[in-house]
Amino acid sequence: MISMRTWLAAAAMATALALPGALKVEAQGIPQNIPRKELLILENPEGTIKNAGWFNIWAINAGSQSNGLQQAALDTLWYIDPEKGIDGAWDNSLAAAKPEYNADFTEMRVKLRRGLFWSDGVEFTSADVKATVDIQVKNPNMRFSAVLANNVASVEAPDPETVIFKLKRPNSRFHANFTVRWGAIWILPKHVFEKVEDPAKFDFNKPVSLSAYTLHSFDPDGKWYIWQLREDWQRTSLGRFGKPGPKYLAYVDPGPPDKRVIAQLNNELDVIHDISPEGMFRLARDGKKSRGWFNGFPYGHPDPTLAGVIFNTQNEHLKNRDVRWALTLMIDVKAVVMAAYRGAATISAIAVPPTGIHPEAYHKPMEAWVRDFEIDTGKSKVKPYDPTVAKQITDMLRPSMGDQIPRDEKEIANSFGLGWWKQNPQAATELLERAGYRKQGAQWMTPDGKPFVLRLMVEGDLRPVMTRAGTMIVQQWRQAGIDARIDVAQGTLLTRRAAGDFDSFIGWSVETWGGHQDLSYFMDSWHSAFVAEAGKPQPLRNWQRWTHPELDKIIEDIRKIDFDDPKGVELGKDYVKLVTREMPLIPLMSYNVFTAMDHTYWTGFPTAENPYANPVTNWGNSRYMFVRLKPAN
Amino acid sequence: MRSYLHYALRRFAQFVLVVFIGINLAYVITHATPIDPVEQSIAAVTSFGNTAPEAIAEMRRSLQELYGLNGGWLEQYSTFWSRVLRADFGPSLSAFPAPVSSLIARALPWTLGLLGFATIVSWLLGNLLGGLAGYYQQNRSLKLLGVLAMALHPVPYYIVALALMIVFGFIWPLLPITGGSAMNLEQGWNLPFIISVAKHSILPALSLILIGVGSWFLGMRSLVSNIVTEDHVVYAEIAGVDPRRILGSYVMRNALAPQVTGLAMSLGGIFNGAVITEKVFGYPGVGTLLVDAVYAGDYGLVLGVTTVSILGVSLGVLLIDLLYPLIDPRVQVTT
Amino acid sequence: MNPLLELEAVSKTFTRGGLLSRRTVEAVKSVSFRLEDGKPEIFAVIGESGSGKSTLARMILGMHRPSGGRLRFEGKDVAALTAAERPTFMAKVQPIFQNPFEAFNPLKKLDFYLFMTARRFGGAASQDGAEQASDVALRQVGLTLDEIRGRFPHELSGGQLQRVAIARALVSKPRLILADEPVSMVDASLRMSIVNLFGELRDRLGLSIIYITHDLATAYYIADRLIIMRKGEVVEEGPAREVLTHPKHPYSQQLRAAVLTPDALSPPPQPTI
Amino acid sequence: MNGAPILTVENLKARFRTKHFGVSREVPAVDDITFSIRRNEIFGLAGESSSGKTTLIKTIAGLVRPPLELVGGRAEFSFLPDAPTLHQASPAAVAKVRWRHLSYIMQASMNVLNPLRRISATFRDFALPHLGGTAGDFERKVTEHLALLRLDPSILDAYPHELSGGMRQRVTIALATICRPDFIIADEPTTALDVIVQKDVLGMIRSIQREMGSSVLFVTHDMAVHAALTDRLGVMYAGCLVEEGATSAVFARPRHPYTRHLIHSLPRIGDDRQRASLAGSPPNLADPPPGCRFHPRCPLAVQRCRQARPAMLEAEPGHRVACHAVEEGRS
Amino acid sequence: MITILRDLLRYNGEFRIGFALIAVVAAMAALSFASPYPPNDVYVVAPDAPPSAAHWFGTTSRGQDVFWQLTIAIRNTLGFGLLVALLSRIISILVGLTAGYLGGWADRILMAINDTFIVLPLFPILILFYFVLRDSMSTVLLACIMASLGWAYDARLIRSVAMSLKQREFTDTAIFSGMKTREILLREHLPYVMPIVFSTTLNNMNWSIGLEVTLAVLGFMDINTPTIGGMIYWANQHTAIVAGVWWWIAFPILLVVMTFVGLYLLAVSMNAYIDPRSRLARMGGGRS
Repeated sequence: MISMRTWLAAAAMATALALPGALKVEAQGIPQNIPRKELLILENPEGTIKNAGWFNIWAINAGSQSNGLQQAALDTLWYIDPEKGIDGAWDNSLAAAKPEYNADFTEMRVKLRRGLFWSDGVEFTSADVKATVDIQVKNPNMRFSAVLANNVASVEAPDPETVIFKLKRPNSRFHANFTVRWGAIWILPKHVFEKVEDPAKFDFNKPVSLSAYTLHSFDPDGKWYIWQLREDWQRTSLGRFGKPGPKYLAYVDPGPPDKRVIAQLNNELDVIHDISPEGMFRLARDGKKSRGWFNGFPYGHPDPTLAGVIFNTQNEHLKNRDVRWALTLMIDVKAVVMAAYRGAATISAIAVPPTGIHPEAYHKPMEAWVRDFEIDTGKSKVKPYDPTVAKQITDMLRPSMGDQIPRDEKEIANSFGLGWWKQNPQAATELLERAGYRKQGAQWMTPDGKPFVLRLMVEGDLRPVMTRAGTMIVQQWRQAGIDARIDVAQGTLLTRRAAGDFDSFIGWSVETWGGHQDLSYFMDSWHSAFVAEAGKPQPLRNWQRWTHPELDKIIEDIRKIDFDDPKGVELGKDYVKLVTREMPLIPLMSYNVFTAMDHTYWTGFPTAENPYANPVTNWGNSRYMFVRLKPAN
Repeated sequence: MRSYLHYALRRFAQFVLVVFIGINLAYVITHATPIDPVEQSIAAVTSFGNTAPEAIAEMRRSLQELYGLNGGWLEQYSTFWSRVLRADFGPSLSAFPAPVSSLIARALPWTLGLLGFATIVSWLLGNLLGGLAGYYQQNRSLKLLGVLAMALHPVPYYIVALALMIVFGFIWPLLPITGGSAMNLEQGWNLPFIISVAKHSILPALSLILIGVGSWFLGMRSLVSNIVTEDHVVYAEIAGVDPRRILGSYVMRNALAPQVTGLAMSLGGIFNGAVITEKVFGYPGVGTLLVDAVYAGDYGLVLGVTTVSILGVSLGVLLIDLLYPLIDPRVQVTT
Repeated sequence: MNPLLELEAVSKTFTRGGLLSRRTVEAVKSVSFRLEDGKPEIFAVIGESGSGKSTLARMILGMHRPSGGRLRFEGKDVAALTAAERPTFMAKVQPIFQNPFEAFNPLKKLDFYLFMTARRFGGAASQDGAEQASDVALRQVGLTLDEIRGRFPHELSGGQLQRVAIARALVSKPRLILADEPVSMVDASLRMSIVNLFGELRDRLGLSIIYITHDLATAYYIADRLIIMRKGEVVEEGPAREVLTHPKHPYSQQLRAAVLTPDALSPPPQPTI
Repeated sequence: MNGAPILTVENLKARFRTKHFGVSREVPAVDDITFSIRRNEIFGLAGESSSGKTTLIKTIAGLVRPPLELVGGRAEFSFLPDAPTLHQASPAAVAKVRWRHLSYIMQASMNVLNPLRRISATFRDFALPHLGGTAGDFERKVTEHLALLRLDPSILDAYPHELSGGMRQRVTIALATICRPDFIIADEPTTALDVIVQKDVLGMIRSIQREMGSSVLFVTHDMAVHAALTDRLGVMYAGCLVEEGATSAVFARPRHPYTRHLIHSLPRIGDDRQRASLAGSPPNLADPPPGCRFHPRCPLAVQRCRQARPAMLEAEPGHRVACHAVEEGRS
Repeated sequence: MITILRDLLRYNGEFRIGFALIAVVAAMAALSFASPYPPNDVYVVAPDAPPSAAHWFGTTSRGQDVFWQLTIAIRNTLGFGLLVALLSRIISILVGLTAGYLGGWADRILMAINDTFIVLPLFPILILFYFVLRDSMSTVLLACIMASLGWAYDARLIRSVAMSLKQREFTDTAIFSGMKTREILLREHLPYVMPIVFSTTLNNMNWSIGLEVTLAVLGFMDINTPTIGGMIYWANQHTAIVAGVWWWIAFPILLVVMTFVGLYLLAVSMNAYIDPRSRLARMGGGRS
């Protein structure tokens, strides 16, 4: 009796444990009831979408943007690809041509394509563009309301294919608001929104699309969205490039990096947006048909963003250029690159991302100037630039990585960048001493006799690579005698950055088009007019709150010349020289995104060899990928 | 009946107190946050373009009104309570303007299902096996189970969940390790969806059950091994009462009463475990919602989830307490 | 001259339960008696469980405050004692408890309590004084300090422990000792030594003793006067031997009849040999 | 009177052996005890706390579990022949006699009833397997039996905590007697009761015993109870039986100095004589004195008492005593 | 105390195992003082090396030696647990003894609060604290918060002992020997409560370490201080599981499980030594 019961109980336990074995083997799961061959599965880097049924992208913060909505369903006037583009970096999308400004840049005239239709069969016209502006200006709680209200005096649609923007003041870059790099002001369907009482509280579910895909189904818990190719895909701006390959797109939340890697190894996730370098290495090793932007090391796609240490220049210590330069010269960028990317990074000594068109436009032409750049520490004159840093990195990597590390100098420059500022403790010491700092034992003391404490804000596991780089830099500062600490912000980042509630931050305030040499994308907001007092919130970009009369002049000059005017590059170079002298931010490297693409079911992904688009899944221009994808055999 | 009413009223008073203290704690903590939801929204909005200072000021005004942050501390506090009583926690910041309550309402069934299932299974299984182990103290397989339970139960939920995920997700990939169900299934009472939900819940539930069974097992075993020496059991034994009857009606039944109390007391702890487990397995319940809300700095949502979890756990405790006299008729007279 | 102890219609009501289920229990109802000063006696309080005798004892000790009536010791209302007056009162009214094995902390040495009482209540200013006072008290119960010094409760028998407990009470030179069932837990072979000791203390030291018991036989044996309590009320009072020989109240008679003797149970036992 | 004993105890020895974190203790709680109990009598067992009387009845009842060990001897029931003790009988045989022939009324009656079971369920658990019959039959039998004990049948619906202590004790007596067993062991059943209740309960035990003709082994430290209730009496001191005889005879003429003291020190209402106490304390059972265990406190102790243990000898027919002084005629 | 330890070691198998486990863990923690590497520095050794003679437990992707990193991590983790246990012991002894001894309204109010704390789901509240404090959330501060949340269960336990102590006659003897309430609580009652305090200390350490590990793993902790949870956090950041750096996850988990099981076994065996029915009292303590 006794043992009977026991064995029964034990058997029950054993069954419970063995139950998984009895089930059909299925690791992560793929969308059910859709032929895998017609389906492209992409990561939605926003993760699980809390407000899953919200598609009104013109409202603040509501649902997901990168769930396929801006990539597959919406459209706007122009796109600039951070890479070469299918037909050049610049693409006229809803617009038939480039914007036409009047002489003093107070009016922008746009010619629209005809024959494009919303997915509910209504034709797209200039009225939709006008409504996009008018509705948002009228509702101050909408996302682009302030931007539009600030710039636009009025908008006119004299005929279905013409829109005229009257601007409040000269702005040669106004079209940037309607130009997709990552996103832009998307055009909303007038015929839907004009019937809505409060457009800010309208969920736009189910969304009416203007691009080639339309919503098929989505998870009310926000883990997946499935989009279906429109029957009338030819009546969209993407139709010009031919029929998109995948009939279905699934934007899914595959979970944390570990799970993403496993999912792709199981061929259940075609495009991973981003993972850790280690995860990328594992995929490159074990995923037979997985690859990154580069086929080998360093794998990742360099975003047109410049990762760096951004100083809060309203901070008492960091107001001083000498301190900023001293902190720069304490850094050994090789160790930072190793810590952050395991070497898989493209370094930059100047404050322009070393990606897209920029190396040709800025880095290479300015190499000679950078080499000759000299700082005066008061005791000595130093030429801080070391042109061989990228090569040193490849030399460090080669023993473990072998032949995938290039030897060719041009290739090294392409993948790893050029040189960087050489670690120079002596010069750093001299600079700090000139600024009034004293070393007490191993510890730097501020001019008022307190230990020099410096916090470096990181985003924690929201951006692990930057956190790793930051940890390394803090360690180097500590070794140099500064009481440096990591400061994890995570969710509070936006507020703290806006409020200037940080000493220094690792991330980026320099973002560019990538595919275009114009720097106004970030630089315009660096004008001193936008800088708030200490303690007051401040619009994003230029969190360093750095102002300089020379910079204001450069910005103002740029506003007065055409987008494609070659003089823009010259002004950009002036900016680089100024920032190099002042060091309001320490440029480190491009933000490399380890986008991993599995070629098992689909081929034709953009790569370094065929750079027709940015592969990163959350960028609006990843739609160009769809038309180039072909089913694998 | 009268005494039951008294008992129930006392329990209800305790419930009200728990909820009152808990929610006030949550309110005070959240409102001490340095996160300013208005500034956070502005930051998010302005990251897309060049915004003039006037436009920002305008935006700030309207957002403040929207988040109900106007007025003094007292006014905000009373607004807060009236909102809690209406289950209205305002709009979520990270999913603006979706109301927090609708986000929680969506997540809650997942958590309740997972938690309820795991709790009931582990409570029943743990008590059954523990009772047997306490009664048949010489039985080898039960002794072995005791060792297993002892080794497993002090381990935190996170570690067990992680270990399960590694084993059944990576090393021996048998089961889904993320999400609540497979993709592109219609949620509802249809067979494929139910099967998929069951399959997705195995690992999260197992991680809760493994620990739960262990602690109930050990608790029950020690209770039973004490109860078997009690007079009424010894008396029944020397009276030659059927051993099965003794095990059932005299030993297990009597040990059950403190175990029910224990269930009520540890409900908070079990809920904690579910929060963590959900996060590890990406389960779409309130645990994931809470952790993500913290990452997103969404204070309305954090407060809402905390409040609802305090309410939920206290309600569960109240329910167990109210049913308790069924198990132990004595409670009604002791005050 | 004030009586030593005077109870005037003392009653005690307990409130049980919380806000929602308030119930009151009248543990002691209007009890009056007095012990005269200068006339030491053993005063027995007889009652069964639930009769309120222990509550009465705790009120006399000042551990419960009466809900009604007056309870005066040496003319002072015990309930109205100030914090400064309490130690003096406690020195004069000392308790002896039921279970000698429980009366001392098993982890502490017995002399600790003797010395502590001597220091706090017995007026001993030094360790020497405390030891001397303890020794005197112990000798009064037939022990010496040398026998007790350094010993733990478990090293002594119940009878010895109860003697030590009495000695501890004597250290503060009390005027009234309140003994709550002092022999019910003491083994039969030792019981009478304790009971006899009470008689000696009354006669030799002139102490008054309130002897609380349910045992009519020992009350008959040692008490001078007694009261019989039932459900908080005094049903009969008077000289001990008289009351117990000729109880008047039906309850007293019932109690008296319940005292077991060889022929107490009916039907009478059959001859067995 | 049927002279055949229903229980024969011969040279029974039992001890406690504990081992707690390395400290071994051996307590010979029952040391070479011999006596017998006849049909239809109440045999009283007297003794102070830790004199071994509870251990003795445990051994007799077969409740020998660690740390208690049976060392030797016999405690044989006439209804279970061939088994020297209950402990050594086969479980099946024991199961057969339990409650049917042998039942118990335990000390601490507050706790012997399952607090979570109604009285009726306890009756069912305990007696139904022995009495058998349909549920209705059984219910009738229980009600009849309760009526016999003048108990209201409504108590069957109660939970133990709803009854007073006295009522609970009555219920256990009803429970122990419902199968009309041959032998009942009662361990201090009235100790926690008030005197008036105690008298009723004792009367109840007496009357049901007389009615059924069972034998009762009644254990209490209270000599007054023995005097009132029992037919024969055994007195224990420090693990040994020191005197045994008809209760009336023992009370009339106690032979052992210890018994004598116990009886003479009892105060009685109406008797104003001074009562003396016995010197010294009961010995520690773990380390009993050599020879007669009572000798350190005995006023009659001589050298022999310190060395040799006195044997249990018949001082007069049916009255045995273990004392050198009695043996030598000094007492 | 030493004899208790010796007896337990000699005669209690559970204690022996627990003691051995904790001895290993404690030895690891002690070794941290001999660590050749600064605990906070990264890239001090070659990354991703599997366990070998040079690096017993391998190295991390951050270029840290897992073994030496573990020594400092377990030291901090144990220290944290100890701090929480000590602080919460103070509260639970204070509340438990006072409520049990005073009884009446004081008891009712204290226990109502106490029961609230038992029932409240603490994890969301801890997360709330992190949410508010963010980077000012240091280990010591977290310890204080957890101590102020984690006393209730044990206070109830202590109260039930104090209540029975109050009923015992020696308490009255103490009162009439002239002892003051404070003296009675500290000198007469505390010694009886100490055994419970000891065993609950160990259980409380388990509880707090478990929560700390969980919080740290989720990134809700000060990542400047190396702890076990912190190690797992960093390992997750570097996708150690899929990258094949299993030793980075396995050894911390192994060590922390050893700690949990060890502490638990010590608590259990001490309980058995002190009072086999203590758990019954603990479980039933709430309703009797």
